[in-house]
Amino acid sequence: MTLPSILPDVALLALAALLLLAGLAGNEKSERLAFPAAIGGTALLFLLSLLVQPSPEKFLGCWSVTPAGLHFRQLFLFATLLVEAFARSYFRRGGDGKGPLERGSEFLATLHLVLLGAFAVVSVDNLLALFVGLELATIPLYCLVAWRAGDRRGGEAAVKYVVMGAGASCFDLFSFSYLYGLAGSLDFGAVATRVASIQDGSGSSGLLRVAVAALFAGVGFKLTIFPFQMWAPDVYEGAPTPVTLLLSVVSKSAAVAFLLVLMHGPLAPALAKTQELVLLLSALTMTVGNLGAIHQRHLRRFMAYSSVAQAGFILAALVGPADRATGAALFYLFVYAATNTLAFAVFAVAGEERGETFECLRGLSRRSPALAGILAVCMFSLAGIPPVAGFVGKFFLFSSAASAGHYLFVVFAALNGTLSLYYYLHVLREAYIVPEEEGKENGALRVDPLQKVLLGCLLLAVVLLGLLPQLSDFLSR
Amino acid sequence: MTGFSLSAVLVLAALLFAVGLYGLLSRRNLIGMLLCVELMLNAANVNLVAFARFESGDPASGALLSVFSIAIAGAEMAVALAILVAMHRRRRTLDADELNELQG
Amino acid sequence: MNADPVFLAVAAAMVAGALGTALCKNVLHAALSLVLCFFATAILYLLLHAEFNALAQTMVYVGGILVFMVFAILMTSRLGEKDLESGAGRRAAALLVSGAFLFAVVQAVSGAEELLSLRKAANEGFASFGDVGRLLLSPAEGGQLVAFELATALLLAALVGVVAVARRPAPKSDPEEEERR
Amino acid sequence: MSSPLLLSAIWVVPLLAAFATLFLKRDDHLAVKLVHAVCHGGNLLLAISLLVSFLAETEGALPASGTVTQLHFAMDRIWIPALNIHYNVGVDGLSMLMILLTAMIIFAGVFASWGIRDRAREFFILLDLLVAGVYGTFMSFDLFALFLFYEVAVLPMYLLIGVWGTGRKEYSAMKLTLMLVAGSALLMGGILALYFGSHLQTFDLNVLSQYPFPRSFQRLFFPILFFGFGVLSAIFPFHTWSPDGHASAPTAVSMLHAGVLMKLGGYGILRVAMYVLPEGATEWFPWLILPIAVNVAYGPFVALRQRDLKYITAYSSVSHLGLVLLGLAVCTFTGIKGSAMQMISHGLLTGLFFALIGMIYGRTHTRNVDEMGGLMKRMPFLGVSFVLAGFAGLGLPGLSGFVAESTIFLGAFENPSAVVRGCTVVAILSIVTTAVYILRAANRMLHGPLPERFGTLTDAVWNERLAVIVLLIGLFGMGLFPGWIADALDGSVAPLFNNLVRAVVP
Amino acid sequence: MENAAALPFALRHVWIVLALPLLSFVLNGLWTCRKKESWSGPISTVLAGANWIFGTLCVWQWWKASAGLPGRSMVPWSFDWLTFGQLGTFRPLTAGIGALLDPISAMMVFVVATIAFFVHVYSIGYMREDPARGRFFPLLSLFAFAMLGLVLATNVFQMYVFWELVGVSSYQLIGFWYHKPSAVAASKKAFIVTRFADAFFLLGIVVLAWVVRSFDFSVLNSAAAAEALLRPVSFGFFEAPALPVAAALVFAGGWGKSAMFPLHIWLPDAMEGPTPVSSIIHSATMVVAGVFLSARMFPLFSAVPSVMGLIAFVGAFTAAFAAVVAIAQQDIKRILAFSTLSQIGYMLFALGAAAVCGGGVLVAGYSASMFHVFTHAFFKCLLFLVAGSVIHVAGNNMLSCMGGLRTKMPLTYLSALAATLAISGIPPFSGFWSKDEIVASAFQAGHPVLGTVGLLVGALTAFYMFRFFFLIFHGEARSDRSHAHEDRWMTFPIVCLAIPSLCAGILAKPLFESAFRPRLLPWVQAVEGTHAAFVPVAATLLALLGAVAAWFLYCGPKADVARALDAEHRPAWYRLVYRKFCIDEIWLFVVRRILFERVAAPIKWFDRKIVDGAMNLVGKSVVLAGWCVNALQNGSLATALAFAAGGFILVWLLAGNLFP
Repeated sequence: MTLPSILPDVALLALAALLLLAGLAGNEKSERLAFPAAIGGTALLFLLSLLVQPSPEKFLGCWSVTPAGLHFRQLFLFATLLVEAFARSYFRRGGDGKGPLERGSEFLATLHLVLLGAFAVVSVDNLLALFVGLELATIPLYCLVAWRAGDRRGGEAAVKYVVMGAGASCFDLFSFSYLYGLAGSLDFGAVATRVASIQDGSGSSGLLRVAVAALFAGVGFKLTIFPFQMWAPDVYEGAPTPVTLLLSVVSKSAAVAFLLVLMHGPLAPALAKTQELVLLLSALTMTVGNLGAIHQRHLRRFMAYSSVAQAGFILAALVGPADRATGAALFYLFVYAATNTLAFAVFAVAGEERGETFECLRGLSRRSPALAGILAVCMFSLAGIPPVAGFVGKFFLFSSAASAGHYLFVVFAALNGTLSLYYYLHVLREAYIVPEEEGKENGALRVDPLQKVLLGCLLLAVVLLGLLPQLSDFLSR
Repeated sequence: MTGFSLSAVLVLAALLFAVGLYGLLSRRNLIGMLLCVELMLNAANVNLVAFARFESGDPASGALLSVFSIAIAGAEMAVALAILVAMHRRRRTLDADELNELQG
Repeated sequence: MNADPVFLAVAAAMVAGALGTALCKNVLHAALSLVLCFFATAILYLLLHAEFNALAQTMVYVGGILVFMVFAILMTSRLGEKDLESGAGRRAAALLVSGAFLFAVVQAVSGAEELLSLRKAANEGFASFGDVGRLLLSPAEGGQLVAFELATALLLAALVGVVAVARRPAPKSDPEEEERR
Repeated sequence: MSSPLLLSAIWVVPLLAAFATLFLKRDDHLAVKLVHAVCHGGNLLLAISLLVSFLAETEGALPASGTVTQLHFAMDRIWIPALNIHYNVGVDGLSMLMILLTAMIIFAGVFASWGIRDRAREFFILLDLLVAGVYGTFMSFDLFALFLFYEVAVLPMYLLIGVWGTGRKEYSAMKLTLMLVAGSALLMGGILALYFGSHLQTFDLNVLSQYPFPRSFQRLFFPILFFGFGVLSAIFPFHTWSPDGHASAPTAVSMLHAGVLMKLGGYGILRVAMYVLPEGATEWFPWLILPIAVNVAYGPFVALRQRDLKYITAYSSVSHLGLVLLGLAVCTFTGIKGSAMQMISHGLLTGLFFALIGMIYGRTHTRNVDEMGGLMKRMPFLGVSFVLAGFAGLGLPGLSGFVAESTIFLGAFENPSAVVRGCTVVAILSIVTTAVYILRAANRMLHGPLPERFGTLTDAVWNERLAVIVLLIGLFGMGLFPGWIADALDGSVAPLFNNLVRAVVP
Repeated sequence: MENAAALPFALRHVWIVLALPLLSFVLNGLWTCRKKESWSGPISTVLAGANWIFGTLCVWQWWKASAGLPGRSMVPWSFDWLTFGQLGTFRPLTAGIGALLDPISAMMVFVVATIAFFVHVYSIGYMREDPARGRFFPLLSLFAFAMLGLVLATNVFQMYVFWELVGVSSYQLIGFWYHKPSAVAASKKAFIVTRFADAFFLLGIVVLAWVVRSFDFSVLNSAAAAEALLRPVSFGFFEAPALPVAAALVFAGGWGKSAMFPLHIWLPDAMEGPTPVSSIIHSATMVVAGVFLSARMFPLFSAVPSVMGLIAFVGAFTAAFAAVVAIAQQDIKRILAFSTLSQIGYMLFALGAAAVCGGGVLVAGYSASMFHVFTHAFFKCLLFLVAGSVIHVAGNNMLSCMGGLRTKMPLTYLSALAATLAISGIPPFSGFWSKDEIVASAFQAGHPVLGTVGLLVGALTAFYMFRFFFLIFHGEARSDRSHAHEDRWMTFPIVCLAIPSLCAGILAKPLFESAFRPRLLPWVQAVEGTHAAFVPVAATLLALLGAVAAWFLYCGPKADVARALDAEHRPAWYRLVYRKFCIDEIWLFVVRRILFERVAAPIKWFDRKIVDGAMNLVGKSVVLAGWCVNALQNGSLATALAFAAGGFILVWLLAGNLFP
């Protein structure tokens, strides 16, 4: 019996509602039940999305489950599953030298609503629903970033994120207003025909130019593209660690989805032009991200710059033709989600008492060789060195860019990869080479069972995706 | 009576957006910045309505988008102000320049 | 363009309100001038025959959002507190950027005249309540029911988030103690 | 007993050894070393048996006149359908010999690093990864698989040198890793250019080599591929990582790195750059021969002034690698065959040198040649082996160095152009400076009066003797009976040469 | 290669000549030198003896079998060792290992085998007390193996292979007592100087291989090869016809190995090694390799008058130079070293002078040179053995500690007298016949100047040899003689070698004149020429004059022996001659100051500072850029917003050229 393709979306809404009710109940028992329910639910949803087949029919007028859309759903669910599994220890035991976070179930409910927004972005076919979907994927994030606004740095990070986000949504709306003005209607198809007629010279493209520029300003904020990424380091450092992971994984994937939908949807006729723009922005973003990360000593700030650089690399894929770009970006985002969560998990375990800075990693290879090994696999995957998954992911990205003929850009991007290897190796330097100060030799590391499971599964995922990437071919089907 | 043309309204909206942008960049009081954001959103709405009125094949959806944007702006401002209040309770200030503990 | 006196008056009011918001040092004055600007916008919508928008504008924006903006201002700023003055350099940079933006958009809009004449102007009652309502709620092909549902989810999420964020922390961990950590 | 699975087993066995080491306890070093001794010993035997059956298969076969390399023990499975990437594994003469060379050096390396105590498990796991990468590169004929194994071989270098190295280990480790990965960044661009430039949507080397790439395409991408691989084989401007890297690396790592990894560069140029872009090669090589000649003549002079033994050996590797590149750059059949032989001979030679230096450093705790003297009296075995390695280095007949060098010189002289002739004459005369610095080092260290603080030094113990003997057998084997190596290489160099000739005069 | 079946046993298995010394090297090298030190001497001597017998048998059977063959040359055994260039536009080039027996190689096999055996016997006595004798004998047999291989080489590649092996074994043997820094330095100098010459030799081989596409001597010396070599070939820096350049390069190899001027500096220092080493390597075999190479390539060289002139001049000059220097030396082994230099100068001068002024080649010159090689080997080896015994007794090499050994060592005294008479060229001893042949052939070939130089050098030779003889054996003892005695093992070879020194000349003369005829290129005609009668008479007179002068100065009643031995208070010219015209110091200056300081140091500085510096600069600039990005991140919201808005403008500008 073929499951209706809309099933995962509806189930997600139900799960969000269920979590809200648990939050409202407010007693201790429901609080403890929230996380297992959320993790179980999301896992179920992920399995469901794997079983469901995409179908061309439109539900409720504009909601459709396209093949790429389905893969993005699987990506969002996979990423959210990882974030929830990671966040549980922060709500149970706390981390990064601060106390445990409160109101777990509300956190999860908001998280799932963000997920719904992301689902919307990949499923709709008109500007209005797209705008609301995008805002639904962003505004609850302001709340999540501000989950510990009472803390000195948490508050500051939340404020910065909100103000920047508001500015970005202004530009988004402005761009949509001009797109609507051009096309006369909100439907992607109408916009596309209008853009096509402008492309072959039957009208001045001034409006289109401003619309595209404003669009990139909007998505630039969310995807941390070069001129718009100044907020990232501060917010990644200030926000609670699970939210930082959420930002770097789910929010980035949503932004990539949004950009892909727009570039291959309404702006498809101007694809050659937008690709060139993406090329320039990608080169700038990866360079600034890499350069910024060199001197970092705080782990989360380090991961911020690393995620800016990775955004630059993902943009490199978007330069390629539609199917190849989507496939490459999807595979890389899967690998990036797994690797980033693995990195944050290791930092969480290592930095529980000493705070998440480079010092907490010192002498890790002696204290717990397994964790140091996982950190090494993680760093090499981020740097894109074989045999771990990052390499194959990066290779897909570059192959998508190369298929558009930008060979020298691929060499530039690969050299940027070398630059990124420089600071990723600095992390390993702390773990393996820098001698431990005396007296702190045997800081035992507490790793609770769920974290062990998480670390194990992610390590397997990162290594296996590297060695037998046939898994990637299901993306490009 | 179409006493004025579309481009006049568009220019007016752009002017509003520009003033809002200037305010956002130059003000130091956070709530002032939010006010300017409101202004920019309003300018975008004027744009939408103008396009709907003058030359849209499907005018109702343009107006609908502007109505939705008003609702979303409301939600956004609510969240923003909540965060400001929470931060103010802790940092005792609304000055954007004082918020520079996170840097480097 | 034939200068229509009513339009010019409304436009002047809007620009005055906007400038007031951006430039007044005292945030309260800024909020009030924003109110003026929004009223002028509502009138403009009427001029453009978008009654529904005008209604939404006045009720939601002015009635809702601006009211709790003022509450927020009163809650957070202590009376007699000196107003914040931003540096000259920053203002100059802001002016430069916003000027560039204006130039870009004006240049784009001026070029767009002939593009727009391709289609007929809408009839008077285009954004009547009936049309907007039908568009909003019809699950059929053209309808925007999905957007409506998403908007409800968005408002719900915002509601939950705001409460979670702005609730006064539980008495056991007061801020001073957190200070020491 | 020559099924393709055995060939793939060669790079899987080290990974199995690494996997097995994961489950060993931290402090029983002996178990770790035994596991690895057994695994790499087995691998060596496997390599030898493959070589024997390879020679049996190619007995008396006249070198192919075609332009496609014949693969033995070939296996071709689809790996990543999205980009039509195959696990296309096979061996021809050169690959088989390089695999044997690697097996010998890692076997000797394991025994040379018998003294590693600190985090021995991690050391050996990384070493296995390094070797698996090298094996994979030599046997894979799919460009993507070759590139993947090529980078895997570079991956563990940072940790191996950084953690277990000596001297300015962090600086050298970072410098080495970054320069090599920057080189492979060039390769990434080159490989994708080949894949998409050829519109064949395949990474198979044999298919790509038959595709007539346009001349302008070849003119642009040959230098990219050449310098991408050249960085690893210390081409002149990018050779500075080699002295620092080898001086700081632990014994086994510098043995493997100088012995085998630097050959990956030459092998890559031969297998990819020249094979797929022949016109680019014939067009660029007359210009690239100048830095190569500088490489050959420049190394000995700098080695002359060095005090540290490892720096001397590192610069000698730079010079010998220059010879390898010279052999390739002259584009004649004998030249290319000579460079292939030089890869093998230099591999054995440098492997033995670094093993001995490691052992001597283990005893005297100094690598400065001036502080040592008269060691021959205290450790005759190591002394004699060092002298033998030295003589192999300066090209004494009867040892592998001479056979390779003479083939290269004869091949290089066949190229009629004046610039190449000049470089060949310089290269031939540079054997004198090579002799000078090798003898200077050997005499300062081994002969002359024995300082009293070295009075109580002991000679090599059983594991060190085993390591040295294996490599000496290699040196003498190739030196005394070069016939079978020359025939094996004919089979692999012939298609490449025909391809080059076809390109020059289509 | 003739059909193997027809050949007699020894010729069919001529490889045994090589196998025996190799077996001795391997056996002693791996086994006895560690376990049973004392056994290594006897084992290697027995094997050397067997090799001597088998060698002579081979030569004898070759002599009978090759009667009818052209030039008496045959290749009874050879196999393909290494092939170069299977494909491509050039014919495949293969280097083989084999045995070429013809008059000169047979003669050399006999000489090397004989001397090797006697030196082995002598070494048993000489090295009895030396603890490292286990290492000495394998190296000696390695040298014998290498020298025999060189002599039997069928092609120039095989000759180069064994040429290097000879160089290495001489390096090991000179530096045998490696705890002595002077021995180590001497061995290093020997190897590097010969290696310097070998580089040119290799270049010559490569040029020959490129033009002629073969290594075999028969092909190289053929007319076809000579014409092919006439074509101009580019050497990168200059363009020249291949023949003269290749011939000069090949001769350069011999130049270094035979220690001709100015590459002679390593031979006097090579005396640091044990005396048996000097007796076999630096007297009879290795240093003759250069002459043997020139003889082997004689047909090719004879086609190039300029190279023949070069050989003649180098030979003559070295002969004169060495003779002059030998006069003032105090160390008896240095005297013999310079005398060897002088005699080899004679041999080369004979080969060079064979080129008649008006074109054509005097066959007699070639046979005279080979004859001298044959005779010189025996008496020079004998002299070194005598020196060895004398040093054993006197304790060190200096003449000042010798004197009056006539009574203590009668047999050695008589053998020394025989050798000295032979080398001085006093008839009827062997030296006279061969040296006289050389001088006569010089005059016949129309080189009067060279002839007279030959005669004068003959006189000088007689003078310094008799000075050597009188100062050692006559006069009163200058050091205690309490334990002086003649060791049985050492005296036996000395006596045995005395016999050939006396009679080798007369017996072998007809043989050399008939058998040693070089096969010349077709357009070079062989000139017979008449025997200049006055030459033997003049030579003998001059030799006697030299001897009498030496007697008068060093042994006669009014001899002032003390002043003879004192080299310090002498006129400037004498001290200059004593210090060997300071050629060593010049070479040392060139190598150390110029090569090391002026060339190697700047290159090292360039490598470490410029090339390395550039890489570090790139690294530092990237890190600096990273610092700037961080500085930009000052955490203020205003800058973030300004960048965002600025970013919009930037993107709008970028989109400018995209959306016109």
